[in-house]
Amino acid sequence: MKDVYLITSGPHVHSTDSIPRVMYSVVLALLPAVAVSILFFGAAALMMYAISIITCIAAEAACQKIMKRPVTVTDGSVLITAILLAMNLPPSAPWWLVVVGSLTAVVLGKQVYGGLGYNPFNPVLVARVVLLISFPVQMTNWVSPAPLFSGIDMVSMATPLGEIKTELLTTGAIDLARYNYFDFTVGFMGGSLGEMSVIALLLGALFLLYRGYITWHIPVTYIGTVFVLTGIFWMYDPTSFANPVFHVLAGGLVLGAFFMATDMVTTPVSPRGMVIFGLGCGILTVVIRLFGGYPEGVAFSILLMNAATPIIDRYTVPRKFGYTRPDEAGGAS
Amino acid sequence: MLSAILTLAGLGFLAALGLAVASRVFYVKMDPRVATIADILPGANCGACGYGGCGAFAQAIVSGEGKIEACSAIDEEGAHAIADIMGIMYTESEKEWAVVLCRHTDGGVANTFDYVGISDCRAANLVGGGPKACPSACIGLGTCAAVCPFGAITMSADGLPIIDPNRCTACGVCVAECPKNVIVLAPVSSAVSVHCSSEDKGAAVKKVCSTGCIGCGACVRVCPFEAMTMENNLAAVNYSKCRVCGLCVSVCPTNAIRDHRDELKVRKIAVIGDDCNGCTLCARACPVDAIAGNPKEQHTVDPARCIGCGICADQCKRGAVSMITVDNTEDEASGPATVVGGGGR
Amino acid sequence: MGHFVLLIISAVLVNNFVLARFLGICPFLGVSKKTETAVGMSMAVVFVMTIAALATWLLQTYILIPFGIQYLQTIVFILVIASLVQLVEMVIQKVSPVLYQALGIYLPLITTNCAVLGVAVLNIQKEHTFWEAIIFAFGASLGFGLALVLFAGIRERLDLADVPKSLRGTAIALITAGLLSLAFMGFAGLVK
Amino acid sequence: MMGARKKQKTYRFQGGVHPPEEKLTAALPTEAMPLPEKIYIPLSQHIGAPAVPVVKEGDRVLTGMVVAEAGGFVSTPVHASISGTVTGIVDYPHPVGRNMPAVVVESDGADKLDEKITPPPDINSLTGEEIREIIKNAGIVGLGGAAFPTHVKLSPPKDKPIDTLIINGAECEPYLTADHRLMLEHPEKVIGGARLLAKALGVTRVLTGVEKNKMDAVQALTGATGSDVAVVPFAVHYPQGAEKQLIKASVDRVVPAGGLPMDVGVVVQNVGTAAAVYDAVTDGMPLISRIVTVTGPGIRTPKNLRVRIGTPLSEVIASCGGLAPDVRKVILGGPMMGNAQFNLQVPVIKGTSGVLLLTESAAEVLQPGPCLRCGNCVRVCPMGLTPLMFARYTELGMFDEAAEFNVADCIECGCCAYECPAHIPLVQYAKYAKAEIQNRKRKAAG
Repeated sequence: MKDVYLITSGPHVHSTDSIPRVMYSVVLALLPAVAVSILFFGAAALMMYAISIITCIAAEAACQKIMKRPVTVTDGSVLITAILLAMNLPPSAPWWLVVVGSLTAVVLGKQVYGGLGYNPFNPVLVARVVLLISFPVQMTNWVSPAPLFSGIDMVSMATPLGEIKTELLTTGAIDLARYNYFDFTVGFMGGSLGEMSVIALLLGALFLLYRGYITWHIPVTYIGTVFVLTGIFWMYDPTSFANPVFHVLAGGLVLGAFFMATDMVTTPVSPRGMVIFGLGCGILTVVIRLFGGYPEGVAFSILLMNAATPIIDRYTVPRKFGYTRPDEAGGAS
Repeated sequence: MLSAILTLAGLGFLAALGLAVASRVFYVKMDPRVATIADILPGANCGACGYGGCGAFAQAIVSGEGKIEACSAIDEEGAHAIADIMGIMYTESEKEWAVVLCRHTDGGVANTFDYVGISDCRAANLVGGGPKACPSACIGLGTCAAVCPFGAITMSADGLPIIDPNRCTACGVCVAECPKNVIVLAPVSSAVSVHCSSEDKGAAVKKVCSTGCIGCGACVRVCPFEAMTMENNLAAVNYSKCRVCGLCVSVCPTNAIRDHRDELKVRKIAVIGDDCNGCTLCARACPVDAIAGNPKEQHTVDPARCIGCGICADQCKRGAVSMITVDNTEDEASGPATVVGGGGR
Repeated sequence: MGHFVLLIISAVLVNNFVLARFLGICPFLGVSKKTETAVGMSMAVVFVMTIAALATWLLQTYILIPFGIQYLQTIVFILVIASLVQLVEMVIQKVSPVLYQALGIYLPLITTNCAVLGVAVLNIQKEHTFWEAIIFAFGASLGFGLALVLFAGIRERLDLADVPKSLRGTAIALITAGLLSLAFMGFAGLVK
Repeated sequence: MMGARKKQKTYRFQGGVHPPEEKLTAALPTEAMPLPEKIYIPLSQHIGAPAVPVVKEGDRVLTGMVVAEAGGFVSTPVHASISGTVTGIVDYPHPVGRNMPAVVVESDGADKLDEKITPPPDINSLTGEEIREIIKNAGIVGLGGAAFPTHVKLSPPKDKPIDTLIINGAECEPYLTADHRLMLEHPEKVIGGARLLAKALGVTRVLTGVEKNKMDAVQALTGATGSDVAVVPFAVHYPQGAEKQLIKASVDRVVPAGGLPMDVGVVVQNVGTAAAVYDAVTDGMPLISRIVTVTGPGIRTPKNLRVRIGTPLSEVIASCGGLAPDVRKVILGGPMMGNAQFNLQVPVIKGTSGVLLLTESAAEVLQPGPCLRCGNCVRVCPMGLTPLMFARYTELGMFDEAAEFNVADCIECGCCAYECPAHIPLVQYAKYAKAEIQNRKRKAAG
């Protein structure tokens, strides 16, 4: 191609952003929480991550081969799905549960819609909900953290959210005194692999915020809404409703708010839409947690708001520069 | 039992009464023929008729404003069915197909730059008129194939649209969307086209393309029917005069004029019947000396030489020469052409 | 009052007619291609369902039961629903021909929409009072509308997606409807 | 007196990006380029009707002589930029990407100035009307790149009173330094031109906006101005120099969608235009040359050059030491909004602010991926649009839907495509959609 110049439409310079860069940044941001889970659950956790990563990548590559499309497993997006999926499973999950979840996430959640960018629902949450409904026993068999090299055996236990739900149903009141918020924050909270440590999650989230790959709108409104709403109920009746700090720290709220409710593909694009999305997630989570049958509502809430995203987007198209609504015309300087 | 009968009857009566009143109040005139006609129409919504889709066209036909002929995609059976519904006449229009008047792949048209961007001719045309060295050349990004509602266009590996005459309905969508205007509709029966759209001077064309029209005028001179015209250095076929003899094809020095008779299965040859009295008029008129025979004896046509121009048929005072359609596509090399159908001229 | 609120929540979210009871799937798939049409259809269904519930409840209570002819329930209900749908159809055709065109065959099909008959029958089965019946029907139709509009939004976005050829159209719509139904299962247990 | 002026407040406009500035040539004084042997003066160098030639083959022309008259009100004359012989009016490569008619003048090497070019007897007594006439006859157009005839901008309709003139010295495009050098080297011309423009418009409020990465230019201008022309430093934020954004940032007025600056009582002129106006009025000199930044990794010696209009790019490049071996992309203008060229024969025209040469590595070809809906394009769009939507609709050929997302309001600044992690050519989609929507309208109209 000597003497022939390249012609493209402008702009002729580009920021350093690219899809792999975005995706691997998210992977990087997940690593602290991954590390904590491996620390606490040892080889079992490591195994789960390995199975989900291998299955997800293989499933994505296979789908793309079948559809005769370019294989894009190296762009990092499937890696995020794999890691988040493992994080959404209980540490005691058998290998086949991980495999079924991975296949569901990649095939049903993503590839049937044409792959990255086109799926209406968060693939990880689709998988989590499918598993939760299909295999309720395996999906709610929680074990206590058993730190690596500590010699402690994993014993069966309930998640804090599950515990208070049962307690409320059986005794009509709840007692939060046994919970130590320090454990929640650092990583002794029972629950899914990724829910262990709020600090580790926040560390990653701060990195993403700093890099600009997520914005504050969804996580802040989401967690804020949960805090305020649970606060109102707690003030109304502290014996049957847990306090807002408990609700924010317990369960998958932090993981969901920063890493799944911020999934670009399945959430609104405009800041206004994001705020509505966060509000909706918050309200639904509180409703499900406090009044619903499931102790945890994060996954369902985000999925439901994913479904509402096209409608939100439709009504939150940014106002274009210089556009005045007919009823405002004349008022402008 | 009685109460049951009375209840149902009473209810039925009440509902009927309510609906009867409502149908008065909310009466809207609807012509059932619209739906029937819409069902018959091809449903491709190609817009060739000039209306916003088949439904709107059906409405237009019923209102008497739309003509069935405007639909290029409908088959004859459907057209007649609509004509019957409406009680009007349907006159079949000359069948047309879309022809790409560019062969940049054969002509070796180079790229003046590397284009990277939206893979659509209309978008590429906005960037310096597309990368092809010939400003009139097909850009080759396949916009026509993408917009064709009938899947009649495929792109060759090196970027030239190939039109399937069996699928093309001459709806004209590709013609309208091609930014270089290299696609035109041409009658299927006149299967000769000048495959070049450049109005540049011959030297300029030669520089960028080996199969472009250089405006030499050889075709104009050879045409026995004055069907070739030369305007702005570009030859064009006047389809109302063209008799599809293919002489222009043979004289064109750059092979810009091409013959699609076999592809379209419209190749004709002359056959001389028993009525021939050997007057020799045909033999003398034949531009390619394909007719032989002694005077006063029945003449014969050499099918290998006959170009199907039909001059002999015009000359014959006894109507002894008929033009028949032949199919050469099967096996061109061996044996005489198979006769697929008759038809005089 | 709180009772009615729970009834509505139950009908809209927990026992959503489309996504939890799987009633009214035909119009749910048929008219969810465009949001505007979905909104129009939802309004038509809200009207038909509520009025049908009202009429059928009255018929059941004051005619069928007193005369002991409950076995006529299905045919009587269908008669009422069919007449109502006819009426709505005429009104829409008069008021908004565009919507009429867009709804097409699905408008008369509300007649056979099992959701409408379902509401009427459920009202009797659950021994709802008059107001409960109306609130329940209203909630159920709102739930139908919510599911329809959400689904229409998603389908409009799917039009822009690069869905594999073999899955385009109804296939992907059904998969999506399934996933939406899964999401609605989160409301399980909300109302006992 | 200078200290008495209060600090001018600036405002923010929505969106925008901050690409690396790459002002390689900021410290290089402007050099006059040696005269080319032949110049090719396109008849269409401005928005509006092409000029109509008044010379023919064989005519002798002097520098500054009119070779083509304005072809209408929205049009300007073009002048010979060297003295010599007209060798023809031919179709010649043009920066728009196709051949356009151009007057070819072969230099006699003398560069003899037309003796009719003389300063007016008394500059101060000129009326606004007379200034406008001089500007019109001097062939002055917006030198920022859009090349809109300046006299047209100076003739607002009666019902649009103008109260503010903004002189645009933002030069927010990366790489370009032509305006920067002009403000440094000839602040008196910029300020003088601003005063003349203000007089032509009859306004008293005049602002000169400069991005803060050019504080030396701010100082130079401040030194040259009195109390009448305010010099305002702006944040370094692309596209600060776009008209509507500059107006928002400097006087906090919002030009209505689809409207013009005059709708809010403002006229914006580039600093180069102001200097050209100054030359035209004080010396009678028509627009025959301009400063062009020749820059980028693909040129051996980046320079700021004063180039005669009509000089082929190849000669401009030659006078900057020639091309680096692996040049891949040649861009007229800046990297954000400039147009890539494939033919080095194209001439420098009035709107050519720079020649940017990118090498193989700098002109990286980015393959587009699927849209992630990250919303970057929405956040950075200074016009408040939703590029991801109109791009996808355009890709699918759904132009009506693209129009609903206001693609027509796109100013093609390139912020969205700059930030898009999926490397989708959003600006090209916008241009394509606009052209197609226009086409369809035209066809529908018959």
